[in-house]
Amino acid sequence: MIQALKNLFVPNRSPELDFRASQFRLVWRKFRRHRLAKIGMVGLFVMYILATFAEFFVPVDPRQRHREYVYAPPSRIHVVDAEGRWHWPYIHGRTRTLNRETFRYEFPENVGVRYPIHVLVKRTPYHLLGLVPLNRTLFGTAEGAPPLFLMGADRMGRDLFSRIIYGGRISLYIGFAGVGLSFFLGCLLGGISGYLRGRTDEVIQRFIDLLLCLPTLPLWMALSAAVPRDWGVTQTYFAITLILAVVGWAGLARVVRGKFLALGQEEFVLAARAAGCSDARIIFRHLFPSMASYLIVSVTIAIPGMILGETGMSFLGLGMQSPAISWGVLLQDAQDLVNLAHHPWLLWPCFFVIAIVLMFNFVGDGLRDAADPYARV
Amino acid sequence: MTKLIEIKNLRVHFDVDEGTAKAVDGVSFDIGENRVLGVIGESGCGKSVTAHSILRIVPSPPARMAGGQILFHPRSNGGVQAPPVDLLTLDPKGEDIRKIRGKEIGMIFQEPMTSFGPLHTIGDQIMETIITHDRTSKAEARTRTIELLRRVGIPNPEKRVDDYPHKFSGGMRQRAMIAMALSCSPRLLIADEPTTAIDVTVQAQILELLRELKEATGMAILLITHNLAVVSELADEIVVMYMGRVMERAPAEELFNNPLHPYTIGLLHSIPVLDGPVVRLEQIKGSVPSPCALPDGCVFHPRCDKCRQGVCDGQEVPELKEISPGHWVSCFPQPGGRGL
Amino acid sequence: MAHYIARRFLIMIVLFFGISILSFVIIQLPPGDYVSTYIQQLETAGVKIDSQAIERLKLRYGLDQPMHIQYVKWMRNILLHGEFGRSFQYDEPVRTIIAERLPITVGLSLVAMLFVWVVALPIAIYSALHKYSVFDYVWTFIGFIGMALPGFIFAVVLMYLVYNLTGHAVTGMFSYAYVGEPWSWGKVLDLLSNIWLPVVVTGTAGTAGLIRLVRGMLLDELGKQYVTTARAKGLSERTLLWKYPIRMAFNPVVSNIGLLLPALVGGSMIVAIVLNIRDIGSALLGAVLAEDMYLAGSIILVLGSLTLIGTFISDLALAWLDPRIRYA
Amino acid sequence: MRNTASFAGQVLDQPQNILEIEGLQMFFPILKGFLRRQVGSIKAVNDVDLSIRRNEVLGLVGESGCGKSTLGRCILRLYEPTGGTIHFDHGGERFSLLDLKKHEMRKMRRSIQMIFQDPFSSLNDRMTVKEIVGEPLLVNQVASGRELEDRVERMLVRVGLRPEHMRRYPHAFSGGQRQRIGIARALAIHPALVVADESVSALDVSVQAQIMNLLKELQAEFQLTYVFISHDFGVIRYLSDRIAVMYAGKIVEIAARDELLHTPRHPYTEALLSAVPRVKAHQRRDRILLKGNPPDVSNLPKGCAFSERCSYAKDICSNQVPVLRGVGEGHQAACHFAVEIKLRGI
Repeated sequence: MIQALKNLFVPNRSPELDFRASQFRLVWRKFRRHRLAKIGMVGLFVMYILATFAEFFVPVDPRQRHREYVYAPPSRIHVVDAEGRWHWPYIHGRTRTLNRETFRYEFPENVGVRYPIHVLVKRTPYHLLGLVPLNRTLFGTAEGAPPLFLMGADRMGRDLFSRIIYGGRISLYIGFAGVGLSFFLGCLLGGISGYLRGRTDEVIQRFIDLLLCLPTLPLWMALSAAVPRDWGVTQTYFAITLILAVVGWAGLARVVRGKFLALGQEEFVLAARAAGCSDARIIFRHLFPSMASYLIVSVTIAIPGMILGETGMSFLGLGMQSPAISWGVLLQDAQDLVNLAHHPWLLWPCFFVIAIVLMFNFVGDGLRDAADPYARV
Repeated sequence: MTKLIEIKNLRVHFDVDEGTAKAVDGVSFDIGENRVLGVIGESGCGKSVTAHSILRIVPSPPARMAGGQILFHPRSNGGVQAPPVDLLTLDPKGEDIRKIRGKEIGMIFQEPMTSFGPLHTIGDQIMETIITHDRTSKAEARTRTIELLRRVGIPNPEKRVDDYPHKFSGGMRQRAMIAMALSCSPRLLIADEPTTAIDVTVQAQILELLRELKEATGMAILLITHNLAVVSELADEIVVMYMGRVMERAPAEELFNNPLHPYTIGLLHSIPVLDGPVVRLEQIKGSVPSPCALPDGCVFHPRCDKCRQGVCDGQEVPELKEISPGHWVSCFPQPGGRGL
Repeated sequence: MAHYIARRFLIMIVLFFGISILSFVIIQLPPGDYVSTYIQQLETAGVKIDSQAIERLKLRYGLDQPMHIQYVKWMRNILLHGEFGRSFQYDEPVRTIIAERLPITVGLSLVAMLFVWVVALPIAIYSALHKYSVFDYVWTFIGFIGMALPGFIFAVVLMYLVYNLTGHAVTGMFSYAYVGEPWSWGKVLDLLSNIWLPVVVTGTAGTAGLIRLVRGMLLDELGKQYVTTARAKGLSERTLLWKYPIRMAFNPVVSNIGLLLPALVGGSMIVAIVLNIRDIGSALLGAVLAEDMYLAGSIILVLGSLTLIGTFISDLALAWLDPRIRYA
Repeated sequence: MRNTASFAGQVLDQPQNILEIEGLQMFFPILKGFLRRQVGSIKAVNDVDLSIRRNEVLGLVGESGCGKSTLGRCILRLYEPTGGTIHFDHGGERFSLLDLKKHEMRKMRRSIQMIFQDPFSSLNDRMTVKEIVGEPLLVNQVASGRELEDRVERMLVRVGLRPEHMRRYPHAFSGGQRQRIGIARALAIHPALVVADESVSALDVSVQAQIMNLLKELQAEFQLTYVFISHDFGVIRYLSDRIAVMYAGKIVEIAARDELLHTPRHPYTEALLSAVPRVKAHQRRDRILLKGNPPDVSNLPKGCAFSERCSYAKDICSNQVPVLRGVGEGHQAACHFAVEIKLRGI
């Protein structure tokens, strides 16, 4: 039992370190032994594929309203009919009816007709990523048949599953964009701070202190006030990215600075200087490569923070706004407790947010362990 | 000569990812009362692990006491000699071994800078030993601590006793460390590389202090070091270790005048000394093997210039044999050699 | 020691001015100045305002003067008179709103901090001492989830679960029956039955983080030479563990306050919004949505200053705990 | 003045200084108080005059914190000294190293190289051996491509490694092998002067001997000048032609090897020699035991830095700083009584 648990967390080390294996290969080899990290990596890969090629994967158009399916619970997928005969997975149509006792709508199935779930089903032609013309999606019911609500429908009768997959486009990529920007700022300012030292360092340090001692969320909230409400989706997206990055670079800058200071004392850096290397070469050939693994770890850990930032801000109505689709926007529907109690499937976006953050953390943890392949434990 | 401690065929193995590292693989020696035994060897030869095994402070896992005995002879009680205790059978967290640690056997470590916890005063950390073992009052323990500090040569001990470790220099801390190890008048002092991390002039002070204390208290010392010269300053008898095994053991004078094992000879020749003509150092070829993949036969044979194929690299491990009284060597006899 | 405190204090003052500038920038961020927004607000509400009143308002806020004068004016009012400006949304002085709501946020954060310590420390210590035990793995895993769980989602899920299982709707600080009532045992009990959820939710991420931090730190310390030294002295495991490594592991706990506090405050705010607690977070949210910027900026200023004070206190505590700092 | 014989035995006809250091100071500021004002300085190197002759090995010996490593690093301008001059003879031309601009200094580094102490931290783990050893050649535009590879290969073979080691990463090597890589890096570019900072201290005895022998061979072969820094008198004696003893940031004595060892003129040298443990079992010597510790270089006593620990000290010693002066042929000592007192050598 303990061994099994241990295998989940502790990367077992290989006895033979290939003499000619580069840093990257050693890290990768060690990383692969961290099972949770591997699971996380695969999970993230799948999620990003789903979100990137959302058009192909969603069974229903996420913006299409189905008035007759407002707040419809998830479709039940059958494989056995009432007579006990096996079929290709299918669903039934449903009729929205008001229950006269509870005064709530119910969706009894019309058992008569079976609507099979097709693979590579025909759709109105669309362009994948705006480039590749296609007219089929991976799965779904045929056109004209009742739509497949894998995770239920929202208050306008839109398919929640499709919306979640679409929402990933904003929610998953905003992390990258935000981190990319704050990574740049962090490396730049942290690097300057750590390499120049002295007064410059002191000033940048105080500035970092300032950003770190302010509660992030209120700062996000306040800054988002500057984003005009009438901006379009793209504009808001970039504004939010900017806000996340402006607040988020400080932590990374601190890491970079610390590494610069520590590595600056290492003999191999002195050796490089003694060899006649220029500052630029020392920074880019020696210092940054040496901290690359730590930077990657920091970034991996920072991305979920950014994702949560967007989700949280949109959830509060300060970030992305409908009609944009992001997980935070979807979660706005889950704010009302009574509503939620009656339509618990509205919590599905929560599941995705948590899963993504968890997977990033696993990967980050795996990378952290693998980051230093020479660590003598 | 009454024996104080006997180590018999000690084996300590470490289970690491690369396999089993035989850090100590069949080590035997003993220390008599009021004797100084020096153990020398290069890094990774198992000398520290041996010393730590005596007090059972080798972290386990990954270490595993794979065999052997460490017999400790208790003080004779009114002429009645109690039977020896095998320290290896004691629970490393139990009360029996704790009564021996610090009380019967004191220990000083290599790193004077990290041997004291940073959050408590030096005095507090020394008194703690006295209170634990001798159940004295705090005031008495304090008086004794000040006395100890004075004895190890710390100026102004009444004031320094309340200082925190970071106020002490390296040499001072090593003195305080010695005071701590001696606080309950142990019969054996284990000194694990006591002077490695300190400067030569201070090292000389510490060695002198150890010699004085040994003569004054009559305790035995197990001196572990990689520095042949340091060991020659103090030791009556010397054990040379290599890759977890004893290569040679002899009285100090004998070892330096008549070294027999090729490893000992190599070591002696590779040290640049201050006296004599400056001649090219004879070096031992190659480097230390991985402790997880020890060579068959004599562990030293791949680096030995006297190695004979078919003998030294076979399956058989050379035994530690007594060549002349008190002089033990573990090496296959050379044909026509000097009695090996 | 005096130098250390003085330096820390000085840094605190410098940071305070940094925060005040930042807050002022935030106030200025939205397009249009305070008065025009105010007028617009009034006009939408159907109130006509004469130009004289407008001038008066402009004069009062120094809107005709350059930015830095406006800033100095604003700061002087805050520092000398405790006047933060006026919230047009509530039509009250900002000070009143903050005074009413800040205690809830501060109280919630402090209780959450207590919760974090009480839960995290024992678990972390036990985990570190029993490395690679089932307990350790289970908590490592729970810690992972705890860190991945965003507060507002946790709050929503927990609220839903509690409602589903017990039918009790945990919203607000008190049940309807007690709102506006004087304090009584019943009210205290009711408060407790409502407050646990925000505390747990706010504290969870911090708890998970702290477990990780303390466990790591303690494992480091356990490998240190002085632990072996203490063992070689013959101390019992329990004595030596408490006296040396565990005591050392409290240092990061204390120095972490400076980072934990902002996280808790931020966390408690969003949780409070979800749970419909009238704390400073909901005020900030309302202010930001309504572009009531004097209120928003002031809240940022106050929250920032509070965490500064928290950090300063943690610096003092660290000096008290660690002689290396005390006598540096 | 006759030059001392180098190890290879040849006597140089023309004594020529390759490096001349005058009045070198390296003070590190101590910042204190809440404004981080400079309240004092760590006088790591304090007014050092030193000449190094071409093709000699100058041993720099002293205890930790005496400034020997700092001095070594100042020569390469890894630290920017706060005072003094360093003149370097390069192809018959004299350059004032500390006045050179950054890019000019970079060119000079072809001729001055360094071998470091720690075989682990001195090699960049992220680079192959070829990249490490080839870096000085590459950045100084001495060689590239095929030629660089050839030179690296030759150098590796020379220091006792194999050509195929070139594509490996440092983690594949033991401490001794890593030190060989470090030596290859320093010598690949054929410098004239090599500063070796405690280059054998971190190694085990058996490996230490291998590396010391290698350094000696290379010196003869490449006509190198070494500044060899160590705390170990045995190592220093084995490698050096001349020895300089440092104490509290100053050179207290300098002389040819045997001269210094047999007839020391500074009480500190005497004490240091006497403190070195010797392999002669139980041979009791009247060892000179110094009191106390080396002084705090940020808070030096008024007179001679050694006066508080010196058994020969008189009043003048605690009032007046002794200067380094000639006390014999090629022998200098910084002691007021260098001539009067009779000191014991080895």
